[in-house]
Amino acid sequence: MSEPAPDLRVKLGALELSNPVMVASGTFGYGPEYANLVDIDRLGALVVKGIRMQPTTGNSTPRAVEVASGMINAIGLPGPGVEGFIETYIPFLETHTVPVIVNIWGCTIEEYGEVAARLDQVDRVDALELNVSCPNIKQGSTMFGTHPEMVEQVVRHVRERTRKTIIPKLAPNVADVPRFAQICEGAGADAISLINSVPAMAIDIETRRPMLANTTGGLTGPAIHPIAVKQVWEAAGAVSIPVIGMGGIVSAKEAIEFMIAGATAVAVGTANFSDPTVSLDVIDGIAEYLSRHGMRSVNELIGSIDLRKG
Amino acid sequence: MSEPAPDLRVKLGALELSNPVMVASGTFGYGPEYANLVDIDRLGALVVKGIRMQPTTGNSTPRAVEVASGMINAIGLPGPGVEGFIETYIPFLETHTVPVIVNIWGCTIEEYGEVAARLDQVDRVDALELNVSCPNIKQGSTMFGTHPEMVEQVVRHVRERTRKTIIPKLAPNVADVPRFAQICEGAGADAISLINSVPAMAIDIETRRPMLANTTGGLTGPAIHPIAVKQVWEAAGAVSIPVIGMGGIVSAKEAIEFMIAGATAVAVGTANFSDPTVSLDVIDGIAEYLSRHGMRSVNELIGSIDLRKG
Amino acid sequence: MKTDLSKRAMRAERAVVTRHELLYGEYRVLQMHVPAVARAVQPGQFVHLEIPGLDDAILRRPFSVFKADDAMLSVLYKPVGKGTRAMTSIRVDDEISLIGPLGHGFPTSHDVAKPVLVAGGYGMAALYLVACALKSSGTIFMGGRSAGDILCVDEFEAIDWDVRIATEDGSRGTRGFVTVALDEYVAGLPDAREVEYFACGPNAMLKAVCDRALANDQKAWLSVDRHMGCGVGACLVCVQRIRDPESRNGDWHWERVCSEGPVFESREIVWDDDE
Amino acid sequence: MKTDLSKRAMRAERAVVTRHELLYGEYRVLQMHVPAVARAVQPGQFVHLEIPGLDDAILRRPFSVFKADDAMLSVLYKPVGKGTRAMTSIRVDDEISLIGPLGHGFPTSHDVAKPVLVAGGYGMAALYLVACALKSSGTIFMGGRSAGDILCVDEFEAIDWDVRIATEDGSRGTRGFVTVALDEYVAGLPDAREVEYFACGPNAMLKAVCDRALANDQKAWLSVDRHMGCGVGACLVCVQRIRDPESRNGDWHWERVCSEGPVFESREIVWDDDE
Ligand SMILES: Cc1cc2nc3c(=O)[nH]c(=O)nc-3n(C[C@H](O)[C@H](O)[C@H](O)COP(=O)(O)OP(=O)(O)OC[C@H]3O[C@@H](n4cnc5c(N)ncnc54)[C@H](O)[C@@H]3O)c2cc1C
Ligand SMILES: Cc1cc2nc3c(=O)[nH]c(=O)nc-3n(C[C@H](O)[C@H](O)[C@H](O)COP(=O)(O)OP(=O)(O)OC[C@H]3O[C@@H](n4cnc5c(N)ncnc54)[C@H](O)[C@@H]3O)c2cc1C
Ligand SMILES: Cc1cc2nc3c(=O)[nH]c(=O)nc-3n(C[C@H](O)[C@H](O)[C@H](O)COP(=O)(O)O)c2cc1C
Ligand SMILES: Cc1cc2nc3c(=O)[nH]c(=O)nc-3n(C[C@H](O)[C@H](O)[C@H](O)COP(=O)(O)O)c2cc1C
Ligand code: FES
Ligand code: FES
Repeated sequence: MSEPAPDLRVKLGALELSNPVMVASGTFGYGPEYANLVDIDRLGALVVKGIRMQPTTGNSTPRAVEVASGMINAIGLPGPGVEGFIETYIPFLETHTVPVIVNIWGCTIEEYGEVAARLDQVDRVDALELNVSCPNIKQGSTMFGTHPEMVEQVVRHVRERTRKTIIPKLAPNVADVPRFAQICEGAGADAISLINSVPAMAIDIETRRPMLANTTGGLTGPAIHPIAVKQVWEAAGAVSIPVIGMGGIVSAKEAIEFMIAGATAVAVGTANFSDPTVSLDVIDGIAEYLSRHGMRSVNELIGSIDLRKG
Repeated sequence: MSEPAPDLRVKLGALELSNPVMVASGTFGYGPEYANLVDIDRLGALVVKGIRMQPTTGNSTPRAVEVASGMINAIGLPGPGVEGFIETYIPFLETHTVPVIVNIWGCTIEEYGEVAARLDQVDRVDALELNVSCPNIKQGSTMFGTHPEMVEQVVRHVRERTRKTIIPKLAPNVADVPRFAQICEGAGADAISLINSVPAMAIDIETRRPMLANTTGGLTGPAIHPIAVKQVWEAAGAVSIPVIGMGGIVSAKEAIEFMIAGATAVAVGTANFSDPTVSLDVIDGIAEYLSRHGMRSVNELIGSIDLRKG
Repeated sequence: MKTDLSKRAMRAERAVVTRHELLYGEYRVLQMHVPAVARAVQPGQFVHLEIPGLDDAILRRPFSVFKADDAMLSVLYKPVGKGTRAMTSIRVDDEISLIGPLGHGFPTSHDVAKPVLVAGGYGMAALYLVACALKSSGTIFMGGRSAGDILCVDEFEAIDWDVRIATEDGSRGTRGFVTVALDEYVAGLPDAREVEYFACGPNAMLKAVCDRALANDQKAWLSVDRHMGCGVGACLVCVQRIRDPESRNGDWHWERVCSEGPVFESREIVWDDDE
Repeated sequence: MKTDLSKRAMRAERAVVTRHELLYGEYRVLQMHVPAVARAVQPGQFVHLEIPGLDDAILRRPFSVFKADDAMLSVLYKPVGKGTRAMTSIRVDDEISLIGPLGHGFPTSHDVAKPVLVAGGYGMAALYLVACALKSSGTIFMGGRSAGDILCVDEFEAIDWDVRIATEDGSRGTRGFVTVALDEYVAGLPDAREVEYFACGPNAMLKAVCDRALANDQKAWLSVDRHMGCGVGACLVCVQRIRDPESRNGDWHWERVCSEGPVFESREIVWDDDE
């Protein structure tokens, strides 16, 4: 007699996911790119590449460079703009059932609001992730997401323009992640996600030129996982809204670490490039772990860290 | 006819080093530990483990865990205290010629000053590195080194208590490294060093307990190198005092990257554990690079980054 | 040309290595049993390989398909960097994760009066399926630093192609760049406009072919090499500047080398300043 | 005991693998030609090995010396984690970077009335040089989950040691923990205080031996296993709580397992709560 399969369902605000494993923005295109290799409807949610109001070109090449246990990218948020996105990708997404989260950004606070208001009218969009933390987009010399007031205003403004679930995505290069998490909660966020890529740089020592056309970029992949676990743990301890953990997931192990630290859901990023079906393996691995540990619901795993002193 | 060997000498304030390659604090003990394996007098400088006024116990075990391309440590700055250091290690160091930099810390601003004043009387000590950025020592919920005012006060206070070269060591988990660099320069620092380990965490998913007794620790090794290169490049661009680059050096390549980005000297940390003579290889590798590129002095390499757009 | 054919055929497979050996100079051939992919390959397409034992490197590497039949697919490579050096340790019977076939390859089904292939490095392998697929045979110009860089001559001669070789050190064929031999050849033709180029090799070679195609009013299909992340169009790492078809003032947009490319017609490409 | 002998002898060498094979069950022996280190080894010391092909892992792994002569040094291990699994790919003639001999081993030059060795896992290998060095032979208690975990019996019998085996599943020797057999043995002795223990194995086993030594007023030398960074005393990762010799109120300090250890006398050790 086999045990019933564990319950993997989790909630992000009003949005219920069939399982906690999403794919991270910018690493899975808009859906069709991987649809021939992956049964995308098995995913907890699909987070599409960052979208702003206008079509955007992005950075020059080289846009990425491989480093120890990771890569640095400076794509520069190219995209078709919100209307282009709706026109080109919503018809495809309508042939699928996976929850869709649109990652949005803007050059002004107002632009975030405009994009949110436009997507509020699109039924197929389930939630908005607010990217205030892309290392390749700046406000003065530092990014939007490192200024508490800016983050608060963006979240508040978007909150006024949409009833959909909103998920600010925090910057990792701040000293006090809990403070930013609390600001987002206070400003009306339904959940928060972290971490975005970590500002980084590589230089070709033979030419003495930066490896990226944009000079600097964002580090992702296994290298940043331990940094992400700490920030997710801190953030989850500081707020009562759900936290979505990401950074360096390559198997169920890292995803489970995030959930033990307090994440309600997780997102797989860079690992999609080397193994397109890794997210499905992560779902199966979490289910297997829950069964093995006698847990009937994934909610028993979330925040189950044992901090007793040895 | 062979070319003359390139000139590797660099200056940190009044202190001249025979070459730019140091070993990083906490990764090389106080000198004797590696002296049987490494000709320590060939090093540019030896930076000893962090010292405060009193003897200190440090954290419980486990104190370290290996992660992708790096390790997380939470040693907790155990040490013999300044008097114990002088008594136990100065006699050994007096039998060697390598410049000695003592990494110092305190629980209060005054303690930094006391340690500095005491070491000011010790001839064998050439410079002080001020550790305001150890992720395992906190001021409230965040570390000393993430508060601009605290950093400024520590540097100013130490400056008043010693004539030796002083080198504040910056925290990597801040959004605005250039600002901290400038604050240090303004407060009288002779040089700055960065990066310290990056706050991080790992969880054993089977026991659901943190891998470290201290729960969180600091990530070091190749994983953090691209983060360090960016911060060194930014810091070097913001100040006119020398910058010492460290984080993930495992060969001459990473050291040269730091120097191209603007570092006057570099320090090798975690890599000593896997290869005790790696710093000597880095020295040789830099010399070889300079010869191959027709540079007669290492000063031609420092800050030689080519930012022309492709 | 840009159908979604490749898209439909794309699969992730575990390929079993059936052969792995030095073929020419430092170049090795890696042959794998992977029928579902091998059968679907079009000339100029590539596969994205996960290289075992790549230590701390996390990305796949793209390789043009050299040969493909109903069961086997092979690629040709030279150990030059981290990935290709690690590849040399692959052994027969090892399993390798492979995604393919990927990208839009060369057009080969139309009538080409005078097909001219121009190849450097692994391009000599990448163009072999093109030569096989074209309705009539023609001339292939191969360029390299020295004799060891000239590959697959027998293969092309076996299918009746005229092989012209140029090496920079003169150790095989004409001395100098491949373009010298190419220019001579084209100058000797009654109507240069009959020539249609199919090129794969270093950027400088592609650009040289592009210049000639523009000057002589010829078509030139160029296979571009870009560092890749995903290989399937998701990450936007591999982009190439492409001229807006209607624009008269040099407007351009990015296209993905892995998806819209790697083959572009010479008039489409906007070259970077440093290319 | 705690001289700086090991310190003076410590060297970093490139060892050449001369033998690498399954020895017992899943345990493998790795033998290396590394004369300068092999010659200097004291019983209970260890070597710090850089394991080739360890992907993204950056630290060395410590291994007790199993055998050492004028030229060769061997270690015994079982593939259990990342490092030891990667070790299985090492081939004869490979070069391995080795630092050693390290640490302070077991005291063996004094007179021991009744030497009793207690071993689990790789401890059976780690104690072999102790048995060789002690002036008189005695009894070794070996414990393991099942028969496959019992190692080196022939080696100890060949040098006239009395080998007593206990397995948890009873597949070889007494059923149950090694302490059951040990307690029976000690209870049968005319004077239990003549026993001096030399132990290497899991912490629970060491602690059990420690309890008995304290209860029976015996000496017990315990080799402690701690995760290590540098292996030479620089990083302070590998520390063990050690009782302050003069203190009456339980004061303790940290000592480095790699330098002051790995062998400590049972009375020195302050056990962690979870040990
Ligand atoms: C369509 C296509 C077909 C190809 N076909 C072949 C072939 O048939 N045979 C062949 O030998 N080679 C082929 N290549 C090149 C091949 O993919 C490898 O890049 C090359 O062999 C060197 O890889 P390496 O890992 O050995 O070298 P390295 O230079 O060590 O690594 C190159 C890899 O590093 C990363 N990288 C380095 N610099 C950058 C950067 N600036 N931006 C982003 N990533 C960076 C990328 O992952 C890149 O693949 C092809 C490339 C493309 C795009
Ligand atoms: C003195 C001494 C002698 C030893 N002798 C032998 C021997 O003869 N034979 C034998 O098989 N084994 C021996 N060991 C154990 C051996 O060093 C390995 O730890 C063990 O074999 C497992 O290594 P692994 O890499 O396969 O396992 P893993 O568990 O995958 O890796 C263990 C390694 O991961 C790291 N690690 C994991 N968790 C932590 C943590 N909490 N803190 C710090 N680092 C962590 C460390 O680098 C550690 O070495 C000895 C250990 C010591 C200290
Ligand atoms: C190529 C690439 C593009 C990305 N684009 C975006 C983006 O458009 N918006 C965003 O919020 N995050 C973007 N990210 C960050 C990821 O969503 C994720 O936060 C980060 O990669 C960490 O996860 P990982 O280590 O699993 O990749 C991008 C990451 C990569 C590698
Ligand atoms: C085990 C360990 C102990 C350290 N102790 C100190 C210390 O006492 N004081 C300090 O300023 N930095 C300390 N550091 C940080 C290093 O000096 C260095 O900044 C960091 O390790 C980054 O360099 P790496 O990546 O080359 O190791 C320690 C690092 C390690 C790994
Ligand atoms: S490689 Fe990812 S879009 Fe082309
Ligand atoms: S392992 Fe570094 S001090 Fe012991």
